[in-house]
Amino acid sequence: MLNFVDTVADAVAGIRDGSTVMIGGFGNAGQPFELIDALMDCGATDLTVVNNNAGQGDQGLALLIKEGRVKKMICSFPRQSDSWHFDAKYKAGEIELELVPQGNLAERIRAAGAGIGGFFTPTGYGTMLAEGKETRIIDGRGQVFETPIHADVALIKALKADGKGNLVYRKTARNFGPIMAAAAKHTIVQVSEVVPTGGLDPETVVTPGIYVNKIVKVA
Amino acid sequence: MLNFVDTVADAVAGIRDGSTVMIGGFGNAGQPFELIDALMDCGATDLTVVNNNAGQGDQGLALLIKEGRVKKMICSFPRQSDSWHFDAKYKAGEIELELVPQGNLAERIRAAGAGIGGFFTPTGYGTMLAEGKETRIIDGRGQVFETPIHADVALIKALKADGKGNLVYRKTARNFGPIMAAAAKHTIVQVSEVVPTGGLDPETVVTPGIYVNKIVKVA
Amino acid sequence: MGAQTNSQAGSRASLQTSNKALGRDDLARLVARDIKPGSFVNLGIGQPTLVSNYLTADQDITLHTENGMLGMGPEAQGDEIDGDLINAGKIPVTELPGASYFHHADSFAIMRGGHLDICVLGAFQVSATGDLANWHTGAPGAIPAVGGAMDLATGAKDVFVMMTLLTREGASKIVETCTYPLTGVGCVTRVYTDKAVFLTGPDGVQVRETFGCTLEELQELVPVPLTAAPAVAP
Amino acid sequence: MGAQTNSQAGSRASLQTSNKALGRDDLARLVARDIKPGSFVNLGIGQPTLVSNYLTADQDITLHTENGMLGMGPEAQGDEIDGDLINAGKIPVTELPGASYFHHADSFAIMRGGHLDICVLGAFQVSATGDLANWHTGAPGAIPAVGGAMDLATGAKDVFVMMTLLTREGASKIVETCTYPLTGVGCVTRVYTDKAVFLTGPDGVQVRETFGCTLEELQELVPVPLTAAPAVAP
Repeated sequence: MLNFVDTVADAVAGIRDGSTVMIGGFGNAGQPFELIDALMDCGATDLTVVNNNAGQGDQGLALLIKEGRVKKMICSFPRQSDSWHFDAKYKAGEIELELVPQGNLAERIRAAGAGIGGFFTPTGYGTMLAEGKETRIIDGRGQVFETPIHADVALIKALKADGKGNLVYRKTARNFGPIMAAAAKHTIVQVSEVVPTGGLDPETVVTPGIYVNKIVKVA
Repeated sequence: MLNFVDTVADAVAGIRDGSTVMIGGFGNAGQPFELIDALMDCGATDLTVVNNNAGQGDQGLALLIKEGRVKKMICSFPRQSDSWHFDAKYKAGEIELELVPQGNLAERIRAAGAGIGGFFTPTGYGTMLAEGKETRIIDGRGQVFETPIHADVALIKALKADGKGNLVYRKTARNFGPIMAAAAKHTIVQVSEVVPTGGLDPETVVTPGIYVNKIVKVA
Repeated sequence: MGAQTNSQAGSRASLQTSNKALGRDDLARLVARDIKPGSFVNLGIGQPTLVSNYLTADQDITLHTENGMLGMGPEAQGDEIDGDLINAGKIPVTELPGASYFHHADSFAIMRGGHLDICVLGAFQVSATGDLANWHTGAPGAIPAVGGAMDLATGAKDVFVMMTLLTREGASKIVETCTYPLTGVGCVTRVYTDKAVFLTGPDGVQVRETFGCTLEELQELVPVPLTAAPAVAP
Repeated sequence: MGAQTNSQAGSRASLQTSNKALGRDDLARLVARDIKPGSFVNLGIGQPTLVSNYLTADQDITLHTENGMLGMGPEAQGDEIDGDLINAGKIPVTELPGASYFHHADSFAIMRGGHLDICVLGAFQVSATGDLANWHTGAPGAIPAVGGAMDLATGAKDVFVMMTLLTREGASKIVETCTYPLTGVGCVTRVYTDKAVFLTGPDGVQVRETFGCTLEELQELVPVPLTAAPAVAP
């Protein structure tokens, strides 16, 4: 069921301790900052977070990590010049890290949404990120078996939604939004604008409303 | 390299005997009839054809089959009220059939374009279409291992192309075009209109030009 | 025609909600009323398509067609007919406000990823444990064609079957074990027939309501043990 | 600065195409000239990004950025800066006519499906058989971060590496076997360094041209057997 809610607090209400939460965005583009802040405020803890990175500076995901609310990160690029909160937790052994090549991260999220039980990919074959994983040679190429990444909740940012929950994005802010929306049981979206049903060209919808559960407009 | 050609004959020139040819379309929507006619005229034979169906009536793919140019069909729904040419060849043992559930057909084509070596899916598990295939239980569900379907050539129909080969489609005629364009080594597209580069909104491009090799405008 | 569609009245005490077997349209109306508001639904080719005639605007049901669309409207008439806008049965249809188009892999991802609330399919046979056979007679020389049946059967959250209970020869299509080639294993959750509505699954076959027969009379027709379903909202 | 970029002159008889080692910009210019017209290219973060400064309009190169765009233009300046339009290094960039946007799985499908003609990457080490190490020092306590490096290394048709030939300590980065953790196995086809251009692959390491040194002098620096590449267009 699709619901339009008035506040980001309403949007994240119901996220439970121990949830796996996907958070969209690559760098600042597509990061649902307001929803992340609301997740911070709502108190849910013991979270597994799926994001490309592991927080930057003193905002958003970095603060969730600083406050000890994240038990595990699944990401491709945790280490950045300003990822000090993750770095500190990691070095202290207080956060678990599943490091995933970025394309495997995207494809595993896509697989979850598409009902795929797992897939073989050449990415990572022969590297330490394939250690312990099933491998096989397919058409002469070494390949690694990768499994879907499902989530309880996705927090994403889009440009516009219509009354049916159809979404369009803006430029490279699209990134993880469409695949995370499909991979999570419950998808929460912050948008800049809500347009009437019929206000989006059906040819240009990127995320169909079937993947969306809650929408909140953020100024 | 992208080439704009003037005739459908130029577009299909170079398709060799023994090729695997993907043909877009579902029913008549998105069927590249003019390209199929040109394939008929160019004489290439011993073809493996990937299409959702196996030809209808006395046109297009049905004629290719009638003339004995197709040695194998990979499709999900060959039998229709007017699939008499396929039916006759099949009953005479003169054409090979690989019957694939429609979603596996789409996902296997998508896998080829995306560099996936194979994947597990619940579709078909426990049925005769999974006989002889590798299976495993994943998260309590029986799943079947399916492999990518690659092609030498794809023949597809789009609405518009720009100078970079970016494509947009029209309504349900989109169907197999985008995934076949990515899965084939060489993608040939018939369009109704060619617009200048910059004439398509980058947010609405469905098939990026990287997947397109030849474009012909069909009146 | 009012009583039999008041399906919420289907209690253990009053399983029989119609004094005669249902016709195809009555059955379609019944299925339509059982679909929860806001659902995303795929209606299979043939008899299930009739269900769309009885969905109300209040229900706000979004129809999916596997060739690549959500928000499918009624069959196109006259000037509305557009060869680029067809359903899975290749019939020209219309587009409702809020529709969206996508390619075939994305469309089947919707089905296979478990995002559809309900699909409604026809069937040759349904087993006591919800196995479905609806794509192939298995007859020697028959040309097989499967389309999206297996994806729908394994992908949707709920798989509803619509069929006559008996074949023309009088055999039950609800069976202990399917003799026709399977479409999917243990996937059917509910079977709508002219004589009764059945709930199928790991607990065996329960009867929610009967049409023109008693549970006892129904049991004589069906070769698997039937029990009355607890009275619950559909 | 003309001679060393006339790379087509790199014959067995005249491997040395510059009388001094190349700077980073010279190397970027050389890579840019070696990219065939009409190619689709991904330039890795860091030194490879410099290549874009030397691509000409005539070449009609389309740049891919893995966060979801084809047709990426130069770095954004002043009013062009838009937080929603960034490259894989999170630097604001611009959009060229004919650009397109797509989500992350579609973007990596372009890389992983073998659709990019060339990617240009930095490296810690490249082995004689084209193994690449460029993502992790393996140092104890170092926090690993891989991003899209492994996808680019295994997916692109050609993987070009740009790096200095020697570490600060004077060790060759072209090695018999990588000691750093691998990014990909047997994936590198060409290595552009300040002292030479190497072709790597199953046949071992060939030298296409040298800068400021002879093949013999180069061999003294590199611990794997070097041969002169046959004279061919790049």
